[in-house]
Amino acid sequence: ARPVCKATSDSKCRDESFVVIEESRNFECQLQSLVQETIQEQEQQHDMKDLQKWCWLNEREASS
Amino acid sequence: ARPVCKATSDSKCRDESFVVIEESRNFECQLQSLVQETIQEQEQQHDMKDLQKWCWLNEREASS
Amino acid sequence: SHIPPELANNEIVQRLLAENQDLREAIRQSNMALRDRYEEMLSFRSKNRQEREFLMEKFKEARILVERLNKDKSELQSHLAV
Amino acid sequence: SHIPPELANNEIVQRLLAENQDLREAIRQSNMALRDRYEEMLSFRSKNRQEREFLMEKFKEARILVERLNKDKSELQSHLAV
Repeated sequence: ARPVCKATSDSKCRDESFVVIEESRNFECQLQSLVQETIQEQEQQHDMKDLQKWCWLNEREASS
Repeated sequence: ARPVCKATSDSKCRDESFVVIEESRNFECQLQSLVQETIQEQEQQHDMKDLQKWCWLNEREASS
Repeated sequence: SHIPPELANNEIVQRLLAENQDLREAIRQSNMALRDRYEEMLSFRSKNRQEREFLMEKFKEARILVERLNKDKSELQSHLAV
Repeated sequence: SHIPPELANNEIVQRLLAENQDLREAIRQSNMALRDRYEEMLSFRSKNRQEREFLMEKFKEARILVERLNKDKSELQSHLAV
């Protein structure tokens, strides 16, 4: 892991804070877009429920 | 949002730090278990792929 | 424990306090992100379950229909063979 | 910019620095959690896609089979009707 910044050198700590804060934002955005993409793909599937696609399953009437 | 702790009262800031750090751990654990549960449920589905379950689809041989 | 004025006005102390503030704020952002993803995943998981149940139901129907059609066919075939 | 010794030994400054350290560490933990969930979701999403493609494939097969069985049946029925 990165060297823990020592109490005496203030600026190095400040840079380190800047770095972790930046990283935090990037990771947050990355996860957000991935989760939302996954949800959108699921929603596109929702047209699966529309009955028209499953009419062949009810062809029982037609064939009997 | 919670009042931003003022520079002069140090201990209130320290408590606030403690609170956000605690929350951070809770939210991390919460999301971790949910994502891992979702993945497990998906893996249980994997037995769907085993051919035995789909033999009725290949009954063509049997019936022709 | 209050920060005594001579310290409070010290530039370095001010900067440390400001940095603390930024770090706390960053954690709050991250906490909100974690909580929002949790909510999204909760609803995603329940929809995922519904979708699977729906599909398994449809497959069961398809299987029953195929088995019935196969039976009808063999009955017809046996009539023709007589 | 170094922290001058008289400040560095000051108890309040020490506490601020320690608090800074804790906050930074907390953000690092949270960053790792966010990154780990990202990796997990990446593999989850790709498996989810495969599962869907597999199921849609099976449904197509089922549909084709049902249509063929229906056709066979009506042909047999027409022979019997003659």
